[in-house]
Amino acid sequence: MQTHPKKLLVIIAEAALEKLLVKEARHLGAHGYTVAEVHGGGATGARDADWEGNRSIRMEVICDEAVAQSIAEHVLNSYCKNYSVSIFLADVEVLRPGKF
Amino acid sequence: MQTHPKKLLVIIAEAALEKLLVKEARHLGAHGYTVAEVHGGGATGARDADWEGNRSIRMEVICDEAVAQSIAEHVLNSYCKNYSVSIFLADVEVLRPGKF
Amino acid sequence: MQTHPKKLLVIIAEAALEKLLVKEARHLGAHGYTVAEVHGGGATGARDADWEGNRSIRMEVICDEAVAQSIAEHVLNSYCKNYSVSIFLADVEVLRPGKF
Amino acid sequence: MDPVVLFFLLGAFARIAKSDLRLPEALYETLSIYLLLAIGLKGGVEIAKHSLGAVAPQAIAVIAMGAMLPLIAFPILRIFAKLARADAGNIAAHYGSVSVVTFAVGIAFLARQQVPYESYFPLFVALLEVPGIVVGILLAKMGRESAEGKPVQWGPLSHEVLLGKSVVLLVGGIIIGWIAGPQGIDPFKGLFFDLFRGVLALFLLEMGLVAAGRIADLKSRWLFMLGFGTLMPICFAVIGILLGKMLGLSVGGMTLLGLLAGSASYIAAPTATRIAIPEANPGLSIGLALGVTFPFNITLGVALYHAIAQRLA
Amino acid sequence: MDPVVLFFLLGAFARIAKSDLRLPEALYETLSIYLLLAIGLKGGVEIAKHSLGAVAPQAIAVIAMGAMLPLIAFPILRIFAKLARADAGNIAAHYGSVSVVTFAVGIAFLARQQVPYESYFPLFVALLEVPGIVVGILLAKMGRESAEGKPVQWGPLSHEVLLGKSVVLLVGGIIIGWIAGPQGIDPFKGLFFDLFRGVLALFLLEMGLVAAGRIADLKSRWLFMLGFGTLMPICFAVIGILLGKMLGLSVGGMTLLGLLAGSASYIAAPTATRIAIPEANPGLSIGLALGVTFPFNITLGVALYHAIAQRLA
Amino acid sequence: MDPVVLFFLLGAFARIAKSDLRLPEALYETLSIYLLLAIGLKGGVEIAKHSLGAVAPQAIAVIAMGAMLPLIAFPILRIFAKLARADAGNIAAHYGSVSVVTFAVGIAFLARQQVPYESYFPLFVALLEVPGIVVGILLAKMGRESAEGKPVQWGPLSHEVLLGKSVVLLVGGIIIGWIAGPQGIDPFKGLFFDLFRGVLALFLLEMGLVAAGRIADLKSRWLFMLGFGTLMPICFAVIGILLGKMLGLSVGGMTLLGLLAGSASYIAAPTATRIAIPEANPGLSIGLALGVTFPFNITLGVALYHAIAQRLA
Ligand SMILES: Nc1ncnc2c1ncn2[C@@H]1O[C@H](COP(=O)(O)O)[C@@H](O)[C@H]1O
Ligand SMILES: Nc1ncnc2c1ncn2[C@@H]1O[C@H](COP(=O)(O)O)[C@@H](O)[C@H]1O
Ligand SMILES: Nc1ncnc2c1ncn2[C@@H]1O[C@H](COP(=O)(O)O)[C@@H](O)[C@H]1O
Ligand code: NA
Ligand code: NA
Ligand code: NA
Repeated sequence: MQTHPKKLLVIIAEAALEKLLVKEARHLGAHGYTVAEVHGGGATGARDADWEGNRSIRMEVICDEAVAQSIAEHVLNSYCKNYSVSIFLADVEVLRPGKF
Repeated sequence: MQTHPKKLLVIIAEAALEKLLVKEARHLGAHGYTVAEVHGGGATGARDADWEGNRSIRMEVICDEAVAQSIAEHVLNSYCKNYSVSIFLADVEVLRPGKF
Repeated sequence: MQTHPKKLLVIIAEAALEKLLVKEARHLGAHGYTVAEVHGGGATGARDADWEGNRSIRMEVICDEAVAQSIAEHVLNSYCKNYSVSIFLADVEVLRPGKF
Repeated sequence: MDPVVLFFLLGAFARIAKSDLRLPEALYETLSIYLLLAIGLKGGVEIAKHSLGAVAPQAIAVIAMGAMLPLIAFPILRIFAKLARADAGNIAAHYGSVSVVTFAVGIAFLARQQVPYESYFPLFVALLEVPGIVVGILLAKMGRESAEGKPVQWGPLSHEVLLGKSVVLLVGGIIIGWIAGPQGIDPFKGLFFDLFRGVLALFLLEMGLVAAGRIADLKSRWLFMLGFGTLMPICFAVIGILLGKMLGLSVGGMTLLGLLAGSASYIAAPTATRIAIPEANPGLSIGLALGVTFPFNITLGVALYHAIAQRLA
Repeated sequence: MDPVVLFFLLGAFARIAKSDLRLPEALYETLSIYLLLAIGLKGGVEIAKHSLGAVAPQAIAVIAMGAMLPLIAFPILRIFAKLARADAGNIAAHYGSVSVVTFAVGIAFLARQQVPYESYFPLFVALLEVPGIVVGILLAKMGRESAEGKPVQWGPLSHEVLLGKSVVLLVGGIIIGWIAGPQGIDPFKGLFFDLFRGVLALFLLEMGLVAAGRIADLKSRWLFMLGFGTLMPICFAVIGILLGKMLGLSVGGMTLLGLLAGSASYIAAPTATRIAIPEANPGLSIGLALGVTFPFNITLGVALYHAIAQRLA
Repeated sequence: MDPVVLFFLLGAFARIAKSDLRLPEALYETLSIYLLLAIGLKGGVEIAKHSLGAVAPQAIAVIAMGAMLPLIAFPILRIFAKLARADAGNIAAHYGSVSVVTFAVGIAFLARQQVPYESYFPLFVALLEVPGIVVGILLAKMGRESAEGKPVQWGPLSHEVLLGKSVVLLVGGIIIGWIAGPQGIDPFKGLFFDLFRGVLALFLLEMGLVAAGRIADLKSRWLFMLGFGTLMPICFAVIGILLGKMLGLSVGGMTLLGLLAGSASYIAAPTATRIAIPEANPGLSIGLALGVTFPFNITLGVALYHAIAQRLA
């Protein structure tokens, strides 16, 4: 079975940003996304998901390196200053390269 | 601390497939699995988890490369044509190689 | 855009351990953590999240290799004998190295 | 229009207007569990008052109707809509089965109009859930074993359909209501009977959100979907009403049997067919059942069927 | 103290004492949907009994008050608390809007004291949600387009505010109650009216957990926050009470208008401002609205405002 | 059999028959929060009517019983079942504490039989939660500090047990009910009292699903588990009934004290012991408490204990 290298971009952010992140990721070339509801903590304290303003999401996008870079850069510039956001990238392999 | 290389197989699929995927992954050699409830979007439109038919899962299996390949191939052949499914693989390290 | 290598440590464990794991990870040098509620199965049978004692979490920590190693080792020694716990590590890249 | 339908419209409006209103998934599940149990309990208590001997022949006729409806829908879908066999069978399975919430709106409608009906009707709902699905899947799969490889696995499938949550809760509720009887059920009335309409309203709010979300499914074949999704229910409803007349039901009972015949399943059928008929497009069947027929039935259909039942009585 | 407040204190105690008590998020959402709908329905039924002509001038005055309150809060925050423009506008938006749960505690308080009030008050709650938020955001953004780059996108923002879930449910409930009228709403009373206080109690338990969790936000500027979070509401409440008197409201109505003016939004305002004023610190505004003003209003404020209203009547 | 138990059987059937019926986790949590609060409130209102002086000596005796029960279970588990010290202490902790839902089924049983009981009984439930757990853990840990390394951290542990959600809600409910008194609690009756049995039924449906899921835990030692899980409760129940007689309780009160003594905790105890006794096998303790004793007590036990109480009265 042949596999193809892609990038996995993971964005952990305030739930309030979900709609914007999805729209912008699509705009920058993502073919899809997957979101899980999470809670956590970091530099800005605990985000416990105990009420609406305190919910976080973990968004995954599988895409080409260039797309991952441009989404990551966009999020870094637009949101990281004023919102609780963590971003990381990883190498993954997929089976159907055209899909992602 | 010694670590051992394994494969992480991630399958994002319609929730309706969960029972089948678990059974078949076990059958093909997986020692365990972890499932998160997610929502997302891709080629077939948004899957919002707003009702039963619209829920998605993200299933993770840590296993040997050969097992990961055979599960991935099986899922590709059995489900990818008619269901919303995304698959990817990544390299991970584990501490207890016998467990996975 | 410059990226920086870090380790992603993932701990899948009984929900009862969450408070302890967060405290100890912070103590051992983690700057943050992200937790998702999951269900799954492994050597000790299915953990279905059908009631309180049966819930599992998936905790992610992005950190330096040394921190990842010491958290992983601590969890291995403290919990793996008596609790349902799975641990794995992966290589990731981050944009803001100081944050993690 | 029954006020309960206004909640549906509010939900549909919120979705179409892209409001951020969302009901948590756990609430959706909770409300549907509640409705199934409550309908079952109410029916069971009533059955306790009747002799089964009188109901049995009606029950058999009702099951036969459920098995026959897909046989009508299938050729229409094949010939006029030119659908693939899998899609035609899949849609036939949905329309052969029934929608419990549509039934709940029907009894709210009759209660408001003060029209009596045979109080053991929840039994018919339970009996109508399964046969249509089985026949629809059979139609989809006839002579297909060679083509797509996998034959239907009837063992797991029948398990899934007969022990699906809607059948278990409905039948379970009927049996508990039956055993407990009117007095035994008294302590549960506060939750299961007094709150019924309010919970139905809340559920319809959610259904409005969900149904309006299905409108996107209509975009490619909207003419066919609007046509089939309204005409097929009317046609099936007439069959149900006529059967009701033959069985000697009251006008209320004729209305309800028509409504059940004309309703399309969106809980049991999608679950079962998604696994049994993988190659069918769920967007089509769900778009029809949830996006067209459900709204049609609860807003216009029920009053229409009642009027027809009055005529034919 | 109203027993309903004891549930709040229990929740706050559990959180402060680090109990593992947590209400599931889905319950929090469900209860808040319920409260919004129930308040709307109750108001709508009452509006059905009144002529709109009499209410319209009051409604306009109430909207004007909502738009004016942030204009008072903003300079105070800028000059005395020396806050940045973004933070001052953000907090002004929260205090310009209203808290629906505070209102619910207010009507429970009046019911217990058997003080009557204008029963169409839920309409005013709906009208007060939005104007304060819009004015607060305008204040935060005035002359800022150059500085931080992005101007406010008023299109999406007004969509978000006007179709936010609290407005949709409150206004939707009012309209349904209005159309259905007292008789039409009868079947829903079991759920939406009879359980209201119990659900409010449960929600306040959760609010106690949440509000006590906000105490950490106070640590850096606690003196300012305790001062502003209690004095600003009192000051706004007096404005509301005086306006109520001018509009010819009853003592109960004056109390409620005071309470609404003195309450701070923690559903609609945080959602809207988080996107519209990204550079504002939400810890500050939420810490104030949820950590100080909400507890103050439901424990002491409502009785205080009632006493003031009695004096001024 | 009380109809409420039929819901348990329905849930158990659904699970054993592998139905896809599942209640959302948020509903499970919500219902258990509701039951704890409602029981506490009801008890608190009743305590408000009594003088504490009369209840105090009974309360002390009840606490003593809770601390003593594990001392009986522990040697039996060590000697006859040959369990490791950790497992024996862990199981003793579960059986030393109580099951609130079993208690709720007990009061439903007595209400149906129209047997009166001391209405401040919820206080005893709260008092019985903790002592048995503490003694069980002490037994598990005696002379172990050297062996497995970590000694028990009594600070965090006592915090966890005393501020666990079941104690907080039960005691919080009692205090609120007490302060509010019969009149103050009136507006909450709709939710907390009228719906109690219905909610209990729904919760038992869920408990049936969960308990039947524990049957797998029985496979290795099923003979021991069935034996201990039914005989130990009967034995403890007799102790409770006799103590009730000594304390001058009514037949209803004796029945309830027997039921409490014979019930095993599955909320507070598992949470506390999982951290305090890591080396104990939770499959064993949960399999016993949830898979054997809970079903036994609600189906047969409660009637048996009532019969014994009538004999011994
Ligand atoms: N080192 C980390 N590892 C994993 N998740 C993190 C880490 N740091 C932050 N996060 C996540 O990102 C969110 C925002 O982080 P922060 O902006 O640092 O408060 C947190 O609530 C966590 O969910
Ligand atoms: N590029 C992607 N990145 C992450 N998740 C994806 C991607 N594409 C699809 N998915 C997930 O897979 C599901 C099915 O995708 P599709 O079959 O393309 O509609 C979506 O609902 C997403 O949850
Ligand atoms: N091979 C695996 N792949 C993914 N997750 C696993 C695997 N094995 C175990 N797990 C997770 O770890 C939990 C505990 O595993 P165990 O201790 O083996 O029962 C399971 O409930 C799963 O969620
Ligand atoms: Na039908
Ligand atoms: Na205000
Ligand atoms: Na006990």
